[in-house]
Amino acid sequence: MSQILRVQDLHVSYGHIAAVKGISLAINTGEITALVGANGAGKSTTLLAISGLLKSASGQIFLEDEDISQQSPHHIVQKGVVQVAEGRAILTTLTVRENLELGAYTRKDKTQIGQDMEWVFTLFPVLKNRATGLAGNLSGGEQQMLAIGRALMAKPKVLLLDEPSMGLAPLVVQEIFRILKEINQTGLSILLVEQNVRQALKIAKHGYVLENGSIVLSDTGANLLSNPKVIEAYLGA
Amino acid sequence: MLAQQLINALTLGSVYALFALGFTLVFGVLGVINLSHGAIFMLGSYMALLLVSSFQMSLWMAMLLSMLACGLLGVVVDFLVLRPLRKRNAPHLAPMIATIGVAIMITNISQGIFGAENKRFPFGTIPEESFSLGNLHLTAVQLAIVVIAFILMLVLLQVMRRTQIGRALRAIAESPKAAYLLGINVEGLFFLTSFAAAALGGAAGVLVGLSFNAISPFMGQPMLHKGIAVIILGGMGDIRGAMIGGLFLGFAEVMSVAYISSDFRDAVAFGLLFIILLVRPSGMFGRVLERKA
Amino acid sequence: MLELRSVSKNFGGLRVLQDVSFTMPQGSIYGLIGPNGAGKTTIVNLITGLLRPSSGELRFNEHDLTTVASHKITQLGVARTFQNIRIFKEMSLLENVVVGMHEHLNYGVASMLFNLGTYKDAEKKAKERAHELLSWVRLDHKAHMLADNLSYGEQRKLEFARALATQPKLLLLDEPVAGMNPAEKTELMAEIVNIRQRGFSIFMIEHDMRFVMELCDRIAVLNFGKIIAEGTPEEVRNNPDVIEAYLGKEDAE
Amino acid sequence: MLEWWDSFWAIYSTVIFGIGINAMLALSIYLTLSCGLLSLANAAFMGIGAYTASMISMQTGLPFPLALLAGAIMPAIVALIIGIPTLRLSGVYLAMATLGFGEVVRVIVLNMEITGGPMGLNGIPQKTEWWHIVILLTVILFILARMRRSKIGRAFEAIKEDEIAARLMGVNVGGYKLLAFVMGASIAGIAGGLNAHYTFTIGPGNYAFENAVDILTMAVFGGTSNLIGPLIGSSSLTLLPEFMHSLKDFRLAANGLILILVILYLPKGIWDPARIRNFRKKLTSSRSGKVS
Amino acid sequence: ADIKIGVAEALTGPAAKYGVAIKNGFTLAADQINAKGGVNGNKIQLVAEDEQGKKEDAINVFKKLLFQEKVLMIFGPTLSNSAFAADPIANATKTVVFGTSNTADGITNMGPFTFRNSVMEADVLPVTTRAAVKQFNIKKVAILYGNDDAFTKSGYDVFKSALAEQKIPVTDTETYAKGDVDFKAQLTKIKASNPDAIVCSCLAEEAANIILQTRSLGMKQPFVGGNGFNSPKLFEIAKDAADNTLMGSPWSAENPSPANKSFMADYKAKFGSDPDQFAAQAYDAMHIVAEALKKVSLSGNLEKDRLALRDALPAVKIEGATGKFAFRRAAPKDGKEAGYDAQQDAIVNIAKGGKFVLLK
Ligand SMILES: Nc1ncnc2c1ncn2[C@@H]1O[C@H](COP(=O)(O)OP(=O)(O)OP(=O)(O)O)[C@@H](O)[C@H]1O
Ligand SMILES: Nc1ncnc2c1ncn2[C@@H]1O[C@H](COP(=O)(O)OP(=O)(O)OP(=O)(O)O)[C@@H](O)[C@H]1O
Ligand SMILES: [Mg+2]
Ligand SMILES: [Mg+2]
Repeated sequence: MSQILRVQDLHVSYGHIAAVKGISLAINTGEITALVGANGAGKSTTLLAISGLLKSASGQIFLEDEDISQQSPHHIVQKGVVQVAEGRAILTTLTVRENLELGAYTRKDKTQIGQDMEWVFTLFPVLKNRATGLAGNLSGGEQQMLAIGRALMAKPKVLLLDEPSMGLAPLVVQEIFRILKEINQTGLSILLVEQNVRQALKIAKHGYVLENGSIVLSDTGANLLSNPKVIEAYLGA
Repeated sequence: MLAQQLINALTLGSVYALFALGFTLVFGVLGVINLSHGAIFMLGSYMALLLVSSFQMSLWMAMLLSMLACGLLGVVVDFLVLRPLRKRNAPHLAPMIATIGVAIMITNISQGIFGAENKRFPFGTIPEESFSLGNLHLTAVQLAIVVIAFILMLVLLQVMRRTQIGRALRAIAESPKAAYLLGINVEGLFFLTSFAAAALGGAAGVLVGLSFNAISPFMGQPMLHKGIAVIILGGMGDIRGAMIGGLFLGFAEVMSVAYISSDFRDAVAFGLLFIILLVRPSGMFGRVLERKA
Repeated sequence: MLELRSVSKNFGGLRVLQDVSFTMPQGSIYGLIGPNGAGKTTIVNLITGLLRPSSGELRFNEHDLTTVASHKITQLGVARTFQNIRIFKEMSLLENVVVGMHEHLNYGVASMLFNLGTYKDAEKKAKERAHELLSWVRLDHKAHMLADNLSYGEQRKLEFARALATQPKLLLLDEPVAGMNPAEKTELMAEIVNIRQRGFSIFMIEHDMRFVMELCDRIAVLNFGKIIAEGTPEEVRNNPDVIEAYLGKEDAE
Repeated sequence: MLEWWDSFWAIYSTVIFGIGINAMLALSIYLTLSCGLLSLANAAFMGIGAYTASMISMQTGLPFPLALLAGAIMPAIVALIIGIPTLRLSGVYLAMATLGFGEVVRVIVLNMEITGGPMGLNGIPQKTEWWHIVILLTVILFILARMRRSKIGRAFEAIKEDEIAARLMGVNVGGYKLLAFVMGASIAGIAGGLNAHYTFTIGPGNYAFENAVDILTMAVFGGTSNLIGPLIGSSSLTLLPEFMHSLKDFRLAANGLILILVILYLPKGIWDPARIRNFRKKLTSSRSGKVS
Repeated sequence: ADIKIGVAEALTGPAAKYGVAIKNGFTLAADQINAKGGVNGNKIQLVAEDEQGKKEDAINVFKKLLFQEKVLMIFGPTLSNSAFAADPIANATKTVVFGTSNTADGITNMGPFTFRNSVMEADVLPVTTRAAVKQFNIKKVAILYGNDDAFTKSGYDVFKSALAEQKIPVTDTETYAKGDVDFKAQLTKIKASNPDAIVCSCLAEEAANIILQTRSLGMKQPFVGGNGFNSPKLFEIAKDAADNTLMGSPWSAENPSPANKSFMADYKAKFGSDPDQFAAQAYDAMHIVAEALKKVSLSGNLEKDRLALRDALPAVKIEGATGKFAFRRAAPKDGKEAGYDAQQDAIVNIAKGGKFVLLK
């Protein structure tokens, strides 16, 4: 199994606060990989570093065999690493449709974009109804859907998801996880950061547990789900 | 008299709008009130004057070259001054104050080089035609300003509305971080914006220099005041708003001279600005978007 | 203690709330659930005076809230947290919480200017109380850090502590556990039970069913701006309309 | 020694007066900034204070303290009146509304008879002594410093960061904004009154757009995160020209350059406690930082 | 010993266009005097400081010149506004302050040490108006002036009373502000009021623009202006569109007197450009002071010498670039002793073929 994304001995700090302290992880091609951990463990920091929005203090990030750790964010996105960030980063002053169109900003195959937009609309019908409205007027959950839809519009190779289920109704959470599985089946590799640990580990082939900026456990999703430490710390027995 | 005053208003308003286009563009995308826009506008005038008088260039050529030069200067200012501030996440007033510094520098160096006196384009280089219809008069340069202002506005508007670059610029305007995540070359577009805005400012400078014969190192300052009023009236960062705001201010000023008193022209203009803001807190055309709780 | 009487809210042509009525008893934990975009946050915005209803009436302990200014509503004893976190990022955690005590710092201009006893006492007590509140959410070790440096989940906790600092009678929580992991949720649940025991009433919007079902005394379900069900957790959980619109067939974890 | 002081004082007292008065102005705008209000009306308020105080001195012969007091109260009243509708505006819109107000004030003064029109008022009696400035500046600093450390200061800061959240903490946002605005106007008015009584002459051009921007520049240049910043900003920008005499024609250009350099390399102004605190730690810190 | 004379003028900023010319005038005169061996063997040393056209800076510069440089007297400042702020300091120190460009009313009321050789508009404009009425057979006029500038506003006041005195009705009065470049709205209104001439209290560069815009609106009326018009700039910008403009001034480039001819030639040789009225007045002022200094035996005691200069000045009479010159004691106001104004005849010029010629 080849690794599409590999992080090696990554260190990231905010000023003099070290948030990520030498982690290594890998995402296998075509698999869902989960990254879980308590609040403040460094999950979001890791994702931002991969996307190039935070410069790493040291360490490498390989996309396939290329070190992307020093590249600028828009190059990284162009290479197919797309992130749905924490807090969604929706463009509130643009319409829903414009947000989706911008999702496809880096794509070369312009003809396909229309079809993909329709596909996103079938995944999230609310978005279709509100397509010409300003994204800022969507409810919290609707914005989350838009953020995911927008990322899908980029046709990424690797999708980085930072807590996609946050703020969503149970029905929609189920739906999102179903969609994740579905798009994963089309060959998309996913790195999933989730607080909904049970669901995340259920659909993930592999999982990492992050604590205080270091990886403390790494195993298959199924094994982690039954790991007593994980159960105690994250599933709240 | 009214008809002539309407023409006066249209031409004055177009001057304001032309100046405000670049000004509002920078604000719209970079979120910076670039107070060096007036100085760049002034430099545009001088540059064209220099090219025409010392290098015997044609007016069109001189205008193109000075737009180019101003654009490059805009990029240099962006690179040396604004970009480091962006990187440092400086408080939002910092870039504005820094551009005051840029304006002071440009103005004083220009004064050192060109002198403090008013200059004009050499006789014979300005198209002298003018159109008269009975009692109505309009010079060719004025007509050119009106036409060019409208064309530039329409072009810019189409770029912002319909093209992917336009959408990308609007994305950056709202959140550079989000734009990065979408794979947008944010820094590149910042430079492009600075270039375009400064080039527009330079073009405005050339045209104003041509039509009013008052090229001086200090010509940018009063224009800057009016420009600020215009982009506020029109809604910050709104291209169409800059145009309408410019025309509105032109009309307000001319009509206050015509029907109130020229003593209170500026008071009328700024008083209107004040009142309009009270009624519409984001300008005449600014969209009110409350942050959701 | 809190009562909505056929409240409606329109945004332009969009009818977000239609004839919403419910009554929340004193001392209870009351849940509000419903699909995304149903209008839940809008209700909280109406209660806290950030929005005004298009029609209808909101009452809190005999006060008609419909025209009262936001800060007065807070002073009446209503506090809230925000779905999209709004902490004061450039202030320390401690200061964030002390801002919440604003109304309860009673000292005059003179004692402020000349550092008199009343001022010193009040400020000292406020700081102590703030430390205590921070310790409730386990953030007291970061009391002097800038709030901006907190991770997302930590910011939620800080908001929670800050809301408590206003000494509310009614606490409105808009998705308090979004972004927390199950273990942390369990912790917070215990905290909320604690707080209720201290006499607070709690109104909460939440999508985490385990959390809602376990904590709430009563739950209202909002769908497309209308209340479609109201009752005990048991009643709501088994209501077919609710399952259809919100819960889905598999039981939520 | 004494002689040296005498001649030094004779030459430089104006500069020192200027520092004190500019410090007040910088503090007046600091106050509104600390509450998140970008108000550019302070030059106009300074003018209102200056005209009020001068006209009282020249026409009624009332004692100087009373004239100054009137110069502090009049702008406060005006601020109260325009503040109520205006302070709903935010960000640059407020800046522009206040700027518009300043222009209106200028044009009105320009066209009035009793204010001397464009000629302004001349022959204002010289009343300002150095110790007036020292005392008033100290009092202002004291009050502002105490306010910072109280619930008022915290309310200001909360409003600056997030108005809605502040409101929901029980802070009367409108009231506090008005307080900052009115107090700022009053301080600017005092500065105006003092200034008028040592330059003998005032005119409408002294309180225009440029002056508003100058005041803002001094505050931001020094740093607006605390009270020391505006003081340092106003003194350094007042003194700067004195040190630049050798540059002759390009002196102003050098002023501009220094302004840029300070903003670039000291992003929070000259006086930034956090930076100074971190100075030592910085030596050991590693390469890192945020993009954007 | 050298005689130190302070020059406080606006050398940068918008007022620099006057300040620099003024400084040139002083420099030219001082160099000529020194080349001839100075005054009673003492060389004149100019100490020039930039007051930027701002009143605070004018006060600063004055103090520096008085207390640090210990100059014998001060020339300047450039603008009347700055003079109101700075002149009291010189008076308090009992030092002569000599304005060459301050035309505002009340300048010389600031104390007995205040002198100026800048002719007041009140002396010049009535003469000009009278000449204009005769020349163009004027029945009614419109007025345009800058209302936010002390110089143009006081010029307007004088025009207004002169016109009233001569019973010429005003059809329309319009104003503009500093930095304005578009005057068409005002001019359109003036056009509708149909005057025989346009009286304009403006500076040359504004005036040139106003004239050009007037012509582009198809108006043919002649202009009547004051001191402010007296600059080569008027023609550099307006060329012969300015023809038939009447201007009254203490100085004219056309004045054929030998003093003026040699001044103009020397100035051109030294600075490479034609002088204007400001340079001429400064040039004369330096010679006036030199004339007074001849009568003063310098003791080396600064206070005494300063007083001696002040006592010698009022009697000076010269024939300079601006023609015959003498001082006139200003009328005291509020019981305060006043200084000295200029007593000089105005020259009325008319624009012909792109330059001013003497009106016959
Ligand atoms: N902008 C920042 N400046 C300084 N420190 C920060 C900043 N953002 C995060 N941190 C710190 O870095 C650490 C890791 O934060 P990060 O956001 O990566 O956590 P997380 O695992 O995503 O947590 P959560 O589940 O709450 O989102 C935390 O201790 C946090 O306090
Ligand atoms: N200012 C506004 N203008 C227009 N529409 C709005 C505005 N605010 C909210 N809405 C719309 O009202 C509806 C209800 O929004 P609200 O935020 O109350 O939903 P919610 O129930 O809290 O959803 P979620 O669970 O996703 O947070 C949504 O469809 C939203 O798009
Ligand atoms: Mg996170
Ligand atoms: Mg919500």
